[in-house]
Amino acid sequence: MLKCDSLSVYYGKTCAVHDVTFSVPEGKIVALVGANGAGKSTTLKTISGLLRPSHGTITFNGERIDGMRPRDIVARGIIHVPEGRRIFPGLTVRENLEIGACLRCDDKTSLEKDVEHVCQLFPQLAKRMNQLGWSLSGGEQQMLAIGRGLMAKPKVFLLDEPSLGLAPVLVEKLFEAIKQINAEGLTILLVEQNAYLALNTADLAYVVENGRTVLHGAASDLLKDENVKRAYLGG
Amino acid sequence: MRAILQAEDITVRFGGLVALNGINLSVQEGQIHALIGPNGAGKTTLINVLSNVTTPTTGRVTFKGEPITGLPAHSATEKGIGRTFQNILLFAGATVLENVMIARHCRTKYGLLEAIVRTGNMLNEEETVRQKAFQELEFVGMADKASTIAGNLDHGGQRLLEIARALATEPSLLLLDEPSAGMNPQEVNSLMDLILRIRGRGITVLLIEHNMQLVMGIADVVTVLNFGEKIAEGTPKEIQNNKDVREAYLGRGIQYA
Amino acid sequence: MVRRGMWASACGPDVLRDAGTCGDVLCGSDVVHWAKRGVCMVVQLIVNGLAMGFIYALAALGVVMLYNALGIVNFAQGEFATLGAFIAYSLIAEMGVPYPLGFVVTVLIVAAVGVLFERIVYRPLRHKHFLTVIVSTIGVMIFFREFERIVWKPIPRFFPDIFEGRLITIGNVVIVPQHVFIIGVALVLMVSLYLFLNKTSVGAKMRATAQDQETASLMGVDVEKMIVLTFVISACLGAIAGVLFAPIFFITIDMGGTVGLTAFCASIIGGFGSIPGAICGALLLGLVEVFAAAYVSSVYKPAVAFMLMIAFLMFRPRGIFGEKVSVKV
Amino acid sequence: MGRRTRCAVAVGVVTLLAVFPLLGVGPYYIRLLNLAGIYVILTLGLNFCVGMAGQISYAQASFFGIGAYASALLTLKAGVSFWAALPLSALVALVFGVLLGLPSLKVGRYYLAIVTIGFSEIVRLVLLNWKEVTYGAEGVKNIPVPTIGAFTLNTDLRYYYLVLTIVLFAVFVSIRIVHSRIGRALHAIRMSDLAAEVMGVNTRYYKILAFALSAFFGGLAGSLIAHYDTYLHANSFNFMESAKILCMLFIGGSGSIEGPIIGAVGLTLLPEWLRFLKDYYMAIYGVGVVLLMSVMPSGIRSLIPQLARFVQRLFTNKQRAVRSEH
Repeated sequence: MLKCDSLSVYYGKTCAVHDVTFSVPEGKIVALVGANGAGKSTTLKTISGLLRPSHGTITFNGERIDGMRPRDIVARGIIHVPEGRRIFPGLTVRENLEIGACLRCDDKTSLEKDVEHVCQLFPQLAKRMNQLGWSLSGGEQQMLAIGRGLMAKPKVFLLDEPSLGLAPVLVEKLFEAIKQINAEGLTILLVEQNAYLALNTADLAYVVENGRTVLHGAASDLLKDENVKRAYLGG
Repeated sequence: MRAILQAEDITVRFGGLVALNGINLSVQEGQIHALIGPNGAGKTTLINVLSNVTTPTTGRVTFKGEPITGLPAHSATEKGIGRTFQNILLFAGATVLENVMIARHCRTKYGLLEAIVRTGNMLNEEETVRQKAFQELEFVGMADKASTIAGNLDHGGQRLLEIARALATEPSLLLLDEPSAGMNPQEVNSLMDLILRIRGRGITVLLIEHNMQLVMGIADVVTVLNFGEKIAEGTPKEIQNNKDVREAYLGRGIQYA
Repeated sequence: MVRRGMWASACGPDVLRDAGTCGDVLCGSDVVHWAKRGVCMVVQLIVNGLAMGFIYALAALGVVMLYNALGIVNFAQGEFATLGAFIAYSLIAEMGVPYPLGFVVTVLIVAAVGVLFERIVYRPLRHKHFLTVIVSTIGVMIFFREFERIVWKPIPRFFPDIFEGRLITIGNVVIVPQHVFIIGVALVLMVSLYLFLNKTSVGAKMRATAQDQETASLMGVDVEKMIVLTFVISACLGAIAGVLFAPIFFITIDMGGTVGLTAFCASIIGGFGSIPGAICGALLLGLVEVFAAAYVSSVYKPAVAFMLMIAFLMFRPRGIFGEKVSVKV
Repeated sequence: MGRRTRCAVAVGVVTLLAVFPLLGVGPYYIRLLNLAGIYVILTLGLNFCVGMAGQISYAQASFFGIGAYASALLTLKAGVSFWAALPLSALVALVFGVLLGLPSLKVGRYYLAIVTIGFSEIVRLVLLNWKEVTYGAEGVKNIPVPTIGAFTLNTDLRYYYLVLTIVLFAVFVSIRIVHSRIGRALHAIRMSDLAAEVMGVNTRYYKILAFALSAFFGGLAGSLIAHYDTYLHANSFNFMESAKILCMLFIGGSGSIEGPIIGAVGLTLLPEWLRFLKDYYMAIYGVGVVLLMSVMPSGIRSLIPQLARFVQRLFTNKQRAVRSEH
């Protein structure tokens, strides 16, 4: 469904992503695993159009999308939930959700239905609809960020470090929700530093080192891989 | 062995957020001490407190038996605490050599008038600055890049330059904030070697790291932070087998059906 | 070459002060108790001060919106006010266009200038060092001033009073209708701006863009368009402030500079980046200026705003409403 | 360039500057050169604060004014000779520089810009209204012209050598400071305040020092203008004057030595060459500043390396040609 082919991205003169190739099949959760600074987030930013690749192609359902404006990529149903949540601190929870749906020209009732849906997924948010974004706790902010992404009715979800700075309990809840969203038919590309968590959630995984994909396979196989264990699982 | 740095009951609050909650930390002289924990656990905040970039809400830090809490950051550097930054903070527009020369500032003394008149003392000091700066560049293996503009170095090079720059301040304690971020496995290997050589010079090292291979490979003591609290401390072996640590950080505890 | 003080002409004919003390003439002929006269003067001064305050508030809103959205301070902001005043003068006083129409056309023209400003000045400087941005906006300021000097000549113009010199008398209190008009228009504008930003989807998108451009673009918001819109609103607010201000003082090339810088001071006093803060700061400054001019000395009036601002920066750097700024390493 | 060549170039330039006005240049142009020299001192001063330490200041014209008034009043009212008033007025300005430097520790960037604008406005108003001391709006008249024994510096040409001496002093001091630990510290603060502090630079001290140096140079320039024009008015030292000096600095190229000199000399002489533009000059100037900042943010100075390479190529080609002849 979504394919990256020998992608390279430069920040000024430094190369952040170097020949990354992977594909995300429909309906699956695919994880990109690797250390901090390995180029995972850069890859996501390139897919969502924030950065331009200097080499390589990105195709979505057979259409080349590299170099498009973020708007046009969002319009095609690829939604990036950025690292660090990045909710709008001065907007209320409801406004945050509505911004997520800003490219859909839907009427109020269908919007309202989607807000309901997000509330079902994350009941904590329902109570906080009229609070400002910054007043939420870290976990709630992450839920809001995901909910905001869902409002756009995405086909592919790019999740960047959803567990960042969250308590283990919350992380567990969050990943259950992610699995549920996936079960409802949403394709997910997950970037996660906690390799153990990522491999336990994903169907397929790619290991990224220094801006290259060095290893890939079924997540369950990688979990058993000795090299992966040593480098990323601290075992 | 004695503690070179002692932090007692450090609490840092930003508005309503508690970044650090009553942390006690003691760094022994001549050791490599690693600080690990998930992102957002407060590791960088702790480093900021130790280098006097952030003033803690409560608590005190003593360095070589002398209280340093509340001093400006430059006097911590003068007293011998050097550091690097997680989000590389080089003087990007200056050359590699100039970057290291700036760090010699607190080890030189001549004043404005001496600079204008160019006294012998000033010229001597300048000569030493240049020599020492070159020495540090050689130490980290970057002498050949002395005249490169720092901003044009690759990621690994910038990290090394930060270390060289910190070393040029002649620290007795070096704080490294994620030195291996963005390095490839080979670079990480030579970084490990470099850190060992730094300790060999008699400099105590406190480092934040995510790369477990590095931490488990060279650290003498590991402290684990989670949510602004210290959840474990011990040798790398002990830490690896600690159940809390696995749950909070290494991630074994979270199971899915 | 005669170098003129930037604010020299603005503090010269102190019409405001005359309006403030006109109570002496109007109430004085009656046998009014001294204290009563004092009260009536205070009321008049309050109205004057609020009128000035609301003009500063409009300009300050423009400053704050631009700062929130783009993190830049436009030192040429006040020039939108001067430009607005001059254009309105030409349209209304010289060409005889009816006041309401002239007002609207003026604002539209200045809005167009705002769009040009965004395209020509702001875009190329987007990621440059803040010092470069500051110097560039000085360039813009010089250009505007010289442009006005060429078109309108350096002669102070007196904008016709739309109320034809009538005064409102309530008991012993005499109020200049223009002041009431200013307060009314400013209030209506502020309320509509509030509603626009908080109750419409475009407003929400604008606020989202101001808070986080990158994420807004990830949500499919047309960030470029929102930035242009911010410039347009900011320019319009400046222009409106200028047109409202024009009948109180002479229109001069230096006029906008005063309004613009006072607006900056107001937003700092209010807490930089806070919209309610900017409004409160501006009203406070308007009142303090008028009272200081009446009771202390009018000579230092142009410095009152700065002195108050410096006092705030020293003793309460967060301003009235500002949040604590923390440095991230 | 080796030490020798540098010395040779310096001696050459100084000789050229000293001899140049004797080659039949009209007094009007010498007056322009004198003004250019005074602006070079002002711009080099501002360079410490803005160019090197990165602290924005709209107050250079105020220091200019403070120096001018101090010098004029010292000679007129206290009977001090010009030669003592010159350094004294620079010191008076320096004290005000330190005063203005203090808030720069608390606020940065745009806030600092506004604080400095406020400072300069307050200074202007005080100079304009403190009648007992400053003669108020009338301005200071009949400021004595400097004399050396019986020799009076009463012509543009004679004053030229005084200005030249102070300019050379300013350039010399600037160069020496740039190439020292002080210059490095200031530069580090501009690049990253925090990194500089952590590398052991006392950023508070150096920020104040930067303001003090700026003010000192401003004071020197002020003293020179006071005894040259022999008349002062507070309104000359206004916001637009500061803006003009700031533009000179950035158009030439801030942070270097050659940049401020190019900017100050260029922008003083340019209006003379562009006289045909008449009233449009300043408007075009404004547009020019905007364009230059977006096209060449590091100023005209950034053309020098290209120019140097070009000259070098010409030179080497010639040498080669000479060699091949042999």
